Amino acid sequence: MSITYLEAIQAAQDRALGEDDSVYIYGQDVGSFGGAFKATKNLAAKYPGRVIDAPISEDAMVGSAVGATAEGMRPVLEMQFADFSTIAINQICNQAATQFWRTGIPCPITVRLPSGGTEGGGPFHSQSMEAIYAQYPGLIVLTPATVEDAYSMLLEAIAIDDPVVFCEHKYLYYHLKADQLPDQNLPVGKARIARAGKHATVVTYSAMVHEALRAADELAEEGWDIEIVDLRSVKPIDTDTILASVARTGRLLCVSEAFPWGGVNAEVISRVTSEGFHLLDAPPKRLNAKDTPIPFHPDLWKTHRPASQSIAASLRDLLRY
Amino acid sequence: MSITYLEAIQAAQDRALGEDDSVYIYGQDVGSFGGAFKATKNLAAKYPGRVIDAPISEDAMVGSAVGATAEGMRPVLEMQFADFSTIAINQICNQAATQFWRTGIPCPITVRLPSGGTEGGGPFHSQSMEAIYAQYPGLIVLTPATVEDAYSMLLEAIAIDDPVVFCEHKYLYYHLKADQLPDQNLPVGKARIARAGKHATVVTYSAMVHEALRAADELAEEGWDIEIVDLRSVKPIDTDTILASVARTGRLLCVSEAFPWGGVNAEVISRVTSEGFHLLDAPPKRLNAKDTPIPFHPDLWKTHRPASQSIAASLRDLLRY
Amino acid sequence: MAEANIKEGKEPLCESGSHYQAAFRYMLLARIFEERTASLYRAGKVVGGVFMGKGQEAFSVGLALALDQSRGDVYGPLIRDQAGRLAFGEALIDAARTYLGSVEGPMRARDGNVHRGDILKGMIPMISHLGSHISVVSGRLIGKRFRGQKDIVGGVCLGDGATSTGAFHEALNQAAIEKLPLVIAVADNQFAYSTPSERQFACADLVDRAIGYGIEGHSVDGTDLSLCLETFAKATARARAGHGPQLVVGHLLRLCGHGEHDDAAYISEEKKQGAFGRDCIEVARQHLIDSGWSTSDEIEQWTSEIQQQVEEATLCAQRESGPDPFQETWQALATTRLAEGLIEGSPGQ
Amino acid sequence: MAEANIKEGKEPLCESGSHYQAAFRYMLLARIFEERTASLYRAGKVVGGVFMGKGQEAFSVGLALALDQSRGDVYGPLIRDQAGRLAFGEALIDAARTYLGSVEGPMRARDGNVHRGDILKGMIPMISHLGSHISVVSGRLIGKRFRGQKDIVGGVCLGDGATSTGAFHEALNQAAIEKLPLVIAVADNQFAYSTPSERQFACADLVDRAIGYGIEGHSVDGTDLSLCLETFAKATARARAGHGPQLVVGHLLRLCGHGEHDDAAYISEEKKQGAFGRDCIEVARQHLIDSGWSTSDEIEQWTSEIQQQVEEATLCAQRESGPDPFQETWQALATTRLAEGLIEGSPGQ
Ligand SMILES: Cc1ncc(C[n+]2csc(CCOP(=O)(O)OP(=O)(O)O)c2C)c(N)n1
Ligand SMILES: Cc1ncc(C[n+]2csc(CCOP(=O)(O)OP(=O)(O)O)c2C)c(N)n1
Ligand SMILES: [Mg+2]
Ligand SMILES: [Mg+2]
Repeated sequence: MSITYLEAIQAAQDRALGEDDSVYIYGQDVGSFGGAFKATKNLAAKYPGRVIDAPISEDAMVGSAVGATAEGMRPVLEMQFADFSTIAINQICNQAATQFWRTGIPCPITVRLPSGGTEGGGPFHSQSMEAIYAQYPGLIVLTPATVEDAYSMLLEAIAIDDPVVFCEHKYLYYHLKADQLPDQNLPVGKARIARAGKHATVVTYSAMVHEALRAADELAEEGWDIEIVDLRSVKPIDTDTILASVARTGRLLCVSEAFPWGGVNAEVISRVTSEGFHLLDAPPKRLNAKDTPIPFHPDLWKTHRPASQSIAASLRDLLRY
Repeated sequence: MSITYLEAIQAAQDRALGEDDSVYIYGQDVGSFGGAFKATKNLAAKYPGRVIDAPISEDAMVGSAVGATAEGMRPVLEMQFADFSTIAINQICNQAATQFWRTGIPCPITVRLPSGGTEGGGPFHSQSMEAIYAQYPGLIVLTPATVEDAYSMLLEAIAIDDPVVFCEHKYLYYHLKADQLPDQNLPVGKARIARAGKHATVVTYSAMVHEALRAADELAEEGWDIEIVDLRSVKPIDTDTILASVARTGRLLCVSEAFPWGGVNAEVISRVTSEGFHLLDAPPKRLNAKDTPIPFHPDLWKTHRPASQSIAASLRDLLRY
Repeated sequence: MAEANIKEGKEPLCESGSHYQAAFRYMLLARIFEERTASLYRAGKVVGGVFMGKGQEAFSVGLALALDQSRGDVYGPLIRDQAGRLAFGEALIDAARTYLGSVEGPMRARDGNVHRGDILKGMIPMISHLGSHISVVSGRLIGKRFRGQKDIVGGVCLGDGATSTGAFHEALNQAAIEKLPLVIAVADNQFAYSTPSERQFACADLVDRAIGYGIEGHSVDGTDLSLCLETFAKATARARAGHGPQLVVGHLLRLCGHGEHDDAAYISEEKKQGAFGRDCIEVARQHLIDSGWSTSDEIEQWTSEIQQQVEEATLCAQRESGPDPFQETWQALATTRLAEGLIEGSPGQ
Repeated sequence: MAEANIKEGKEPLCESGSHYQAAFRYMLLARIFEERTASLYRAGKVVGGVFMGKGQEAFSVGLALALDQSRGDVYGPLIRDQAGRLAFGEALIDAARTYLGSVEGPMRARDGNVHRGDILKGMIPMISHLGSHISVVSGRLIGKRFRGQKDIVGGVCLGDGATSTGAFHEALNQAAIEKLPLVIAVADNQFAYSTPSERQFACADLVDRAIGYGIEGHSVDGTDLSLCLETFAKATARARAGHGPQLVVGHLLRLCGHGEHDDAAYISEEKKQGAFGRDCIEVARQHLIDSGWSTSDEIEQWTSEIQQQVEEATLCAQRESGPDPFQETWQALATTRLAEGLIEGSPGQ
């Protein structure tokens, strides 16, 4: 058996619906159509009345989900693309995220954001919004990079009593395959050493983990041993695992597909330099997408986002220091 | 004559309306009422038809302003509170901010955000959203800390050919006074040394500049000379001025009223550690508001946000290193 | 408070004396409490702003009395619904505690005044962003439907200005598609802050929106308690019986400023003297007397009882302490193990 | 293309042969171009997705032909408005260039396919977020009003699904308050992607929304070119004459998948055979012949001319080069001095 990242997301939802009748799915075209990406394929038929087509009303989608949690439901929302979640951002960040703190009543919703760039996606079907959401108190923001994580973290997201923004990467949907779904996995909140190494640490997440792995392979041929930390969760961030890695390598490169101002890279660098300043043998570096909207044309897009080549180049710079 | 920060904002809009007939103002209650904070007081009468009450439709407010720029207009929008700009975030970040890059046609809108906390403001009338906007390519994000800057930077914002998010601090509206409005001032994009010093650098902006100044006074009595950099603009950030200051002091504390994950502090620390690593004699520090919604009760609110005491305490830590 | 047995039958007898009396007493309680709060505000004793429901009590109480908290009905009040909150079942002390910053209040001083609510008791704690609570009420109805709970109604309140929000539209359309038992009460008080209706919408009556959503609509003189009780009784009964969302638009005038900081100089004499400028409490008082359901003495008697009650609640709340920042958890997540140590305002410090 | 003098008078003679002919030829051009694009898509030669206007050409062209670019009218097309774009004045080569990734295209390969536009020529380059372009068109009308330009109309297109967005509501309400000369064309093609109308709205006809905004409404059989031309001529004339926004709802069926990746298996045979399932191009062709305005031979002749034209545009665009990342400015700001050196994806590196 071989299962894709996308199928893992479908399987996690299938299992959640099967195990807990308070779970329901709500999103545009998620019903009999199975969703724009087929992440809810077959689920409407298997769980009648619990996989529901929404109107093109992201604000009301999230608002109603917040209300349903007060009746003990655990809604899973699908945004058709992460980019469209701007329409729901008020309900996510001001309604859902503040509820527990304001009232003491938890708000267990999961908002799935098909995120990140693909060829020809263009400025409005390619965004990586994790750092927008991570800035708001009261949200958990997950960014799975593997089939196993897509599965186990989505299940955990649905079980968590807080609002979770689940950033699944569209580029990984079909590209990534695993032999089977995991029975057990690292819990949400723990980062994973995706590759052990000793000369430099790359801290990254989501699709960029795979670009970084390719860059590490390239550098391995040049004799460098690169450690790669897959954050898995960008809020919370597992600072301990990062610091331990930097303690081993003394060098840090952060890589993210998001826009360059602020975001996960800046947050990680701030933590490492505040808490592990003396661990660093070289200035920390970061690599992001460029500070323009995401280009439509593949040739521009490939240059706009970090990729194995630019990561390798940054690493060489870092190692040369 | 003595003029407040709020009056400076009114005066800048008055002057912009007077000098350029392509300027108009649009926002809830900005017309004959003069705005919730009176930032447009008297302007509707003085400039008939050009200071217009909007319905409670932030999305349409911004969308229509974008359209008007194509006819050569330079709209100035008032959000009643920064927090409500989440309703317009899609038009600001996806419509206005992408237009120049997509089409080559500039989009000169100014969106005024009455920002930041005041006593009893609570979770939805106190937010500091500069770092949310700064993450998006195509926007300029300004955060004036003085009466002079409120005036000159708003005038410049209106003149700039790009969409500007103008974060004016409500706490400064009445608290801050100047003798007169400036004829000349530093341009947008340049930071200002708000206080010269040699033992440590505080990089901050908006209302926190004044808290930092108070903390510096406190530390002066203990024999420490603190330099304070007022960013003025958080996108772009004047990295040169920051680095030059850190080169003088060797120590960096970043202070922001926004939530702690990411944001301006993380961005500044990332820049300084990447580009000026060797300048630092101690790990950089940062101080933000806490990672919860902004509390309603003044006693909680005062603890939630950084203030002169907590800044002074952080500085002592930093100097002790 | 007299808790008259007004919620027994499915269709309350609107024109019964006891029902009307109960409604009136909630209105009076709200009015007197808000006036007290306003004077405390002027004395600098209130945390945050004060937004009064003056002139809107009849409309507000009309919806709330048609709901039944004990059977699971849900209520989403907004800033001018002190009367409705009380009628739905809010304890006066909760209101007093919130305004006066007591940590014993339902929001524990973390959030304030009109934002209070009680999720477990079906009263939605509104956030400030107008219109965004409507879909939250809808979601509760969706949740109840999943849970197999029947004959439930959700009532939600808003002003004319809030109808201009995208959130209002998305929520109404969603409720219509889902045919939810939702009663949407729009208090058209002719102003949104300073903005008059003609700068807020262009239809003749906001009830004209109903047809565009395919839902039923009702328009009512919001200054007349009898009509309000009747209209909401009908609308709620229709919603309960499966006829889908009901849009109820009340015509009235805000008899105060937007908040207590606002003198509302922009409200013309003409509007004040206009059809909907009369005070619903005066109208109801007169009706009570004219119909022989009460005497002026009796009403005087209620008034002083209520004043007493308000005084006690206020004093009690004032005596309680405010929040202690050092006792705060400063934690926005329910899942403690995932809450980071961002307590010092900076990760890991 | 035959640029018939259809825009001379304020009220085009809808039932004149030349007007109808011109409209038909735009429809045909759009259809043939889109079919070519779809086949290039299947061959993997197109960048991004392909969304066709099949079945919607009559409605699309109806609005666009009622607008006059040269006098300053504004047009906000959406994803199924190839016909309207051409009729409004888009050069075919611009369309071809965008689909085929040529850097010579109006969006310089930075943005793609249906997002193209030309701000200076009054054609709005839509962003993907549905509904958000309506207020942009309104803003242009507001700008023109400030500039003293009179007798201008803005036309804006959307689908049934987009009416569920908050942006749609805010924009319509705003346009109504401002009494803007805006014609809102809603192509109700019975589906939003896979979602049927009954999951999208609950009113009988989306035109029922008009009254709630206080604007005029028109409902039309969108498969009948005559009716479309007539209705839009009327609506546009009313808008131009100062009667405020006009909501025009066209009833039709999407005769293709949502995009070319979608086989639309969810569209029932019943809908296809239903009242609005017929192909507007076939209907118009027949009308041309029946009314004696054209012969089948003539139409054949046009068809081959158009095929030729499409072939040329496609070939030309294919021969052009794509964008060169090293020639890109990678700068999102017009104000160069404020653009930071974030070019390497990292500040100052
Ligand atoms: C989305 C949003 N924009 C702006 C505001 C600021 N605001 C608070 S109350 C108000 C006026 C509300 O008017 P209306 O809905 O008619 O209610 P009323 O005050 O008349 O009861 C405004 C503009 C807000 N709360 N939410
Ligand atoms: C705000 C928003 N949410 C979701 C989408 C994804 N999306 C693109 S097209 C579409 C369906 C549109 O349906 P309709 O408006 O009826 O237009 P049609 O495709 O039928 O012409 C959806 C859901 C979007 N573009 N914008
Ligand atoms: Mg009102
Ligand atoms: Mg459609």
